[in-house]
Amino acid sequence: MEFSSVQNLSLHLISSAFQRCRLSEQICRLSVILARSSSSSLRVSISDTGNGSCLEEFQGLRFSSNDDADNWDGMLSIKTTSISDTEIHNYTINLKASDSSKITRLTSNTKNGARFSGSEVCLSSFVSIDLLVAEIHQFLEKMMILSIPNVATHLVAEDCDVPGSRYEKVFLANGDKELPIPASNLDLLKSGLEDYVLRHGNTLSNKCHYCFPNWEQLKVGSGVACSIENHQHNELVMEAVIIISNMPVDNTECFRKYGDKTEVFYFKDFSPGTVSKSLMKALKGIDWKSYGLKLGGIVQQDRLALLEWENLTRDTHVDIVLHSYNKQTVIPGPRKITQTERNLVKRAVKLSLDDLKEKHAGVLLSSHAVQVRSYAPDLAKTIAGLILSSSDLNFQEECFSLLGLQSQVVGTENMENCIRERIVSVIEMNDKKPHKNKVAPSLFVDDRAQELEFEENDMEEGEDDLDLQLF
Amino acid sequence: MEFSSVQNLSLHLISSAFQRCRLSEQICRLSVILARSSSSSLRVSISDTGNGSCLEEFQGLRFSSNDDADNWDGMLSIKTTSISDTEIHNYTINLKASDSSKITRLTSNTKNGARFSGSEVCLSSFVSIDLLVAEIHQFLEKMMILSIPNVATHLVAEDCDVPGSRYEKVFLANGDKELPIPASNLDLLKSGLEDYVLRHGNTLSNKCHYCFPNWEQLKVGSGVACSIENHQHNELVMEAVIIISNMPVDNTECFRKYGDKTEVFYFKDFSPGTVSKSLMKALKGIDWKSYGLKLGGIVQQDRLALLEWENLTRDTHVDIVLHSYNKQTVIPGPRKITQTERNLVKRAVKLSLDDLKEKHAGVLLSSHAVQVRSYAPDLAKTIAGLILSSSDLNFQEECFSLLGLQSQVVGTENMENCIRERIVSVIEMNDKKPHKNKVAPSLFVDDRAQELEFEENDMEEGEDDLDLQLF
Amino acid sequence: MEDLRNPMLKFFSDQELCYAEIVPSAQVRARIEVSVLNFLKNLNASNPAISDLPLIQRKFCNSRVNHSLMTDLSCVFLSHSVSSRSLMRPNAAKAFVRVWKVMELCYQILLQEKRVTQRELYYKLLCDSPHLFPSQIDVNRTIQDVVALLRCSRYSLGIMASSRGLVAGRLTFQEPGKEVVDCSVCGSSAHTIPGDVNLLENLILDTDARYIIIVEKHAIFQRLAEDQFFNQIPSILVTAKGYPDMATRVLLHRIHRTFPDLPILALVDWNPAGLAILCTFKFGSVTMGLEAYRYACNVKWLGLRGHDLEMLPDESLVPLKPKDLQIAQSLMSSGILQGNYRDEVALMVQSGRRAEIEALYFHGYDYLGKYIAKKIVQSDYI
Amino acid sequence: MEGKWMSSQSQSTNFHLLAKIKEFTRSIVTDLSNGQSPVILIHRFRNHCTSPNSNCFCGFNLPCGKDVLTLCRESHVHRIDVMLRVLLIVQKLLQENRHCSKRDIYYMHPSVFSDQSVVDHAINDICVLMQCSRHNLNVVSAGKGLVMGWIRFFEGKRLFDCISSPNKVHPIPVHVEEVKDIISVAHYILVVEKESVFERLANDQFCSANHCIVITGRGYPDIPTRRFLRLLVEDLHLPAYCLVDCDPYGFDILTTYRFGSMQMAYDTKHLRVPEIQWLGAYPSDAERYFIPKQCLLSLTAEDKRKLEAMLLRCYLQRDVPQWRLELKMMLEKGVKFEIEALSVHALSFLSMSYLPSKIQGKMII
Ligand SMILES: [Mg+2]
Ligand SMILES: [Mg+2]
Repeated sequence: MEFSSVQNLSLHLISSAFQRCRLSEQICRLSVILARSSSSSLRVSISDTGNGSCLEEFQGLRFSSNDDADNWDGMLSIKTTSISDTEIHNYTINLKASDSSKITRLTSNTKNGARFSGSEVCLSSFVSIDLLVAEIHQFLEKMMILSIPNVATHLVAEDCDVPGSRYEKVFLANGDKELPIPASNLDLLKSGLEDYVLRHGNTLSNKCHYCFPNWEQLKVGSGVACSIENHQHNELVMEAVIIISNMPVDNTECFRKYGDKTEVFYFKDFSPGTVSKSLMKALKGIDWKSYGLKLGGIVQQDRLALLEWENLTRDTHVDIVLHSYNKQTVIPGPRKITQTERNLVKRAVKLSLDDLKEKHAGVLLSSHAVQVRSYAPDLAKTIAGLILSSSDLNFQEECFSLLGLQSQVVGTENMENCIRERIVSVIEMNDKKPHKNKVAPSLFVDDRAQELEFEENDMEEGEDDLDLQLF
Repeated sequence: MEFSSVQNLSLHLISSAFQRCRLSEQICRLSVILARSSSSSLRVSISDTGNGSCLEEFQGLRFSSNDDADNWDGMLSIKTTSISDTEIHNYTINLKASDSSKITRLTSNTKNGARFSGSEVCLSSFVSIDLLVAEIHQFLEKMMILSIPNVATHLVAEDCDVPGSRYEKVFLANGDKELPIPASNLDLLKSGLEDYVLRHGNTLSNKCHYCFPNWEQLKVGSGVACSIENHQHNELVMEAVIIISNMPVDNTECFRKYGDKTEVFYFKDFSPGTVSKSLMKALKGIDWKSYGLKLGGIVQQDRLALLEWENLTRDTHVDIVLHSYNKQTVIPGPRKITQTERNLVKRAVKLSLDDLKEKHAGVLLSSHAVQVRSYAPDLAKTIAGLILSSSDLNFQEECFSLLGLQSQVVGTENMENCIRERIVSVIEMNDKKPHKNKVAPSLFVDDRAQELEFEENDMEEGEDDLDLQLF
Repeated sequence: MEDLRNPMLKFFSDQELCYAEIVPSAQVRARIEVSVLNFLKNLNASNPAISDLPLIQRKFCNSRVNHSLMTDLSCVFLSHSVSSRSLMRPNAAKAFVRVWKVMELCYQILLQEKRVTQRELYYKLLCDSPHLFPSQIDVNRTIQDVVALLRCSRYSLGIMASSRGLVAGRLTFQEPGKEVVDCSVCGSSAHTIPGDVNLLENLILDTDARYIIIVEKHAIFQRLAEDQFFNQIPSILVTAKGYPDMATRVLLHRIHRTFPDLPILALVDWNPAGLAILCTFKFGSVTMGLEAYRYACNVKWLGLRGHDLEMLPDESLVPLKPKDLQIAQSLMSSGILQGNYRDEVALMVQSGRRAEIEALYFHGYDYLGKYIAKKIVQSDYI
Repeated sequence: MEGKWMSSQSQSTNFHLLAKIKEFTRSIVTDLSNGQSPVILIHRFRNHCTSPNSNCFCGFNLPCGKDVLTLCRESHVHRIDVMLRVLLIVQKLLQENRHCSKRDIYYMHPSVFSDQSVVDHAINDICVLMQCSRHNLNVVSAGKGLVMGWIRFFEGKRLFDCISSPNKVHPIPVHVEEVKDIISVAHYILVVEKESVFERLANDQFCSANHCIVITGRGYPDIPTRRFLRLLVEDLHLPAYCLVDCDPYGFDILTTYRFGSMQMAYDTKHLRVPEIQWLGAYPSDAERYFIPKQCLLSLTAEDKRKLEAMLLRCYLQRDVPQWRLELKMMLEKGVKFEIEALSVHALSFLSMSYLPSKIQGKMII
């Protein structure tokens, strides 16, 4: 893996540390400490209490900045120990050097029999501390969506030249929510995204009580698609979570960063990834219409992909997260998105949409069903009319009881509402099992039309508009 | 005047001799004798008994052949005497010489007190006798159209080497017709063209009785247009004669040289002339359409102009002769056709067409009148039907008497024919005075005549049925 | 309300009005005979000529509007401006011969005391002279020419007038010598107005109605007839199923002359065509030629009108069509509309919408009758 | 007051129909309360097919398939919506013993129905569903047919006394079920395609000279005209002859009288008049009656297309092969003409020569 900036390299190192924590069975702590000393070089220290690291992790790294601003010598200093090690190994690695002269082993420290594991990676550079803090912050917040429960991350930044400039933040997943134990990755992802939505993404640190007075307003759907790749028992998993939320329309205080657009979060192997063209193609290929959604287009902004909807009501918002990982790989390497993965995206998204629809009546109705549903008030009114205008009281009574209405309290509106609800529910139910209920509605193709050669005009009343010319 | 061939010169000399005869008050004789002696040179002798000639006539002549076939020395020998002369003057003139050395006066002969006048012009050349005879013949025949009554032309040709080859012909104008005395030039021209038509032009020596059993079938119209040119009291006269003749359609024996086309004969100063482009333009400019004729185009063939008609019936033929001369000039010189003359052509032709139309009912009807006339049978039938289907005998009787019919003998056809003829005659009459613009009587006696608004455009078929025009 | 026989109007009419009369066939024949004699006389005169045919111009520019000072009655009429058919003008020659052809045929039909339809006339002429009458339109136009020449109605020429009109309500009529017909007991099929215009002029009428109501549409008429609306408000219902034909107008005029005190109220669509239909009853129209204005009646506009729109559902107001705008334009430029009519047209154009009478059904089928009754009681007509 | 024209018989029909409507409503409500989509089966009918083998059942009023309407498809829901709206109107009409026209119904919800044909379709659906005729729904046509001749009858209490002046035009009653006390001394019924011919016959005093009844439906006949004709044929046992233009439309009008129309195929048994015979004008009449060439118009491409389609109709082959032969001849000759073309010889040719020669000469197929 080749990096061209200290920021990117730092994010990668944080991600690696995070993975080591994740894979540990214990509650782990990940500290990122940025300290600018008076020498004005910035020291970046990433330490974790996860599984110890292995040299291979670092061997593959390379640095090749054309940008002198970094002014970095390419040297990483590493301390690491695993739970079974008796000593702490020390290395320096020159990422600018060629492979052979890369790694220098330093003398180890003894652990004095203590059983702990962990690593610390340090580097010194002249990169801007503010820039780096902002990026790391964003990165860590995104990581929160994964809701890895056993990692607490601590970000500290201090400029020694500026007194009182210390910045410190702890990132803890699922702060106030109970999760099933053991929680699956998907559960964690759902919980993470819910949290994200309730906090309006990055803009709030707590759930927005103004927009979401009750929790249940979020409509969450999730889906998992798997595939065994290359016969290597290397199972590729694609998890998708979709949340539809409704906010008060008149809410002028809270706003989404991207308005009505949907930011697609994409995680690859438990680390935030970029939404590539290939992935966007997969997203475009989803039959949104059959869920009543009309995709206007996908906008790429920075490294984000924003889906634009054409027919969303103003109060509705859609949030999507995708997570793809190999079930078996422990230390993931770079991986290209394949056709298989594209298909998995489609399947996972579709499954989560189905899930949503199944769990929440009336949500994600196909545009066809929406159209059909628009007839419901008319139909209800007419049927109610047929019943209420009848002069046969027994018949009316029978209908009331069928509809579960008390005849004493039946008003026209009452009746209409009741019938409408039933019609709507039938239509929505029908839409949920789109492939089940396909009793070819028209048993016979409409072959009658072509047989009618002559429009019979036994209906006209010799209408009046034609004969301006009287003679 | 410059000549480039012996033929053309000869024709000019004959024409000059002809003019001298014409201007003489007496009956004159013009002899053209072509004799090839054994020396194989051809001697051309042109003698006339007209007024004597004057030297000026010959002084203007010039000869400049590039063609050696003529093989002529350019020498003319001339004898001439006028009635008042006491002797016969002899000259030789060298037409190839320069002006100063041109004329040689020879010794004169005495007339011994006899009172006669005349001239003889001779030349010797190696030109072909056959060619020359043919051209002179054609020339003299054309001259016949002018019908100059006091000139008898005698053409003799003899090849001394060929025994019995003597050819001789006398051209006498108006052989069998009585002409008013004194006859005007126009009368003579008419008579000459009639003669020409009745003889099918050059192809017959006598009137063709097959085609023209009676004389009256020819429809003749003539017109004269004059103009005083250059304030010199030099009055230019343009005479035109047009004859329309009908021949049996099934006549396969007689035929016109130029088929349905009309040869335009053009005489200038009593001598056949060529129809120039300028003249053709004038002919094209005539409004033939208002006479029901449709000029397809003018073809120039040899020195002739042929008018092509587009809508002539197969049995109809049109012949036209134009004669333009100066009333005062005695010996005409070369003259270009001027704009004035072109206008005169148009006027003269138009006048003769009008003359024709006036004299012959139904001839040269304008295409408009022809169209209107085509409705006559329908209209006649309708009105006859109205009269005859009536049950009111008084009404019928009144109609019969208006039509001048005996009620006893009235058949449907009779009646129809009678009404049709009257309608046709009104239509034809109306067409004759096209510019008179008299108001047609209204069907009902109308005292509101001043209210009659004639709107030319209220007649279109598209008429008043615009159905949106409600009120 | 003494219409055209009002002496003052008569004076006026003598000056300008031209009209086609209903005349007995003998008289029409006589007029044709006079035409023939005049034609022959001119043909045979010392200065022979073919007479032009003086036809009253049936064009907008020859129409006048007569706003009567004495009565409310206005009408459109044609003045004596003549457009002549001349044989001698090349583009009129055909039309000239056509006029004579049709006159001949009519003459013969009148002799046989028959009547023909225009279609039959067309076939006859097509057979006789296909080059003169290539289409039915030529025949129809020529018939109008003959009307304009002889100044007698089409019906008088022996041409059948098929009537589309219906009448129902508190009216009885009787053909001389026949049984009395009661228009109030004829159900929703109502009574057909006969096409025989002579007959209409001679009917013996009686009524106890208080109003005459013209209905634009057959269906509305049927609704009112079935509901026997005329018993609710004593009235006579008339419909021509759209633009009125002559017979319907003649009958209306006949009723109006006999019972001049009955107001005539019209119920038409609220669109330019509806108003045009009303106006044709009221004033006549140029396209009806010389027969048009004689039967002008002082028709009042009951509905639908602009202020009725409030009670109509929005969905029943449909956008104006281009043709509507054309008609509106024609109405406005005719100079015939009184001020409040013009306002209505302007409102239609401005709102860009139209409404049909049936829109009243929104309030139930019986609302139509209530609506009319309310309007009548409140004298809400203009 | 509006019940004035209703007999007790139609009141019982109304009651019967109202019960059916209730049953239908109940089934919908039941389905809905069970959380199921109502399923509405509408049978399809046709009065002819184009299959060359003659073993079809087109003439037997048997359905030839059905439409299954559910709430799954928008087009179906729309159809149901329209149908129920019309049904509600019909229920009211039946309850109140009122009549109205299809046009009136259309104007109840013009923007929903969007077009008259949508309403027409819904009315047909209801008729099929309720197994009744259109007039049973109290939906009536405006009625444009005309009648004259030797007949006298009542529509409810209204007397149609055609017999007293047999050449006078009367409208055909709209409520044919109310027609009673028919008295006729006619020998036959003549059905003519168009009003102008009807008027020609009236003008020629045809009925005075011939003891007959003349009827016109003015083009394609409306339902009252067809039902009235059928009533006369059934009650009076008179032969019925049909005179139409010799063109594709004329022939189609003829078949409408005899076999009914495709739209109303579900009710053919009440609307067709199988006894009707074709009197003219045949393509072969052009020569027989010396119709001038100018009056023979050539068939347009559209005409030919129609003719070819009509030739395939099964009932022609099965019931009236002779009609089919004449129709084929029309296509072969490539010309058409109108009845008026017969009048060119003489105005009265139709009534004095053509019709008598056809009827007396049995030149009727
Ligand atoms: Mg309208
Ligand atoms: Mg027809």
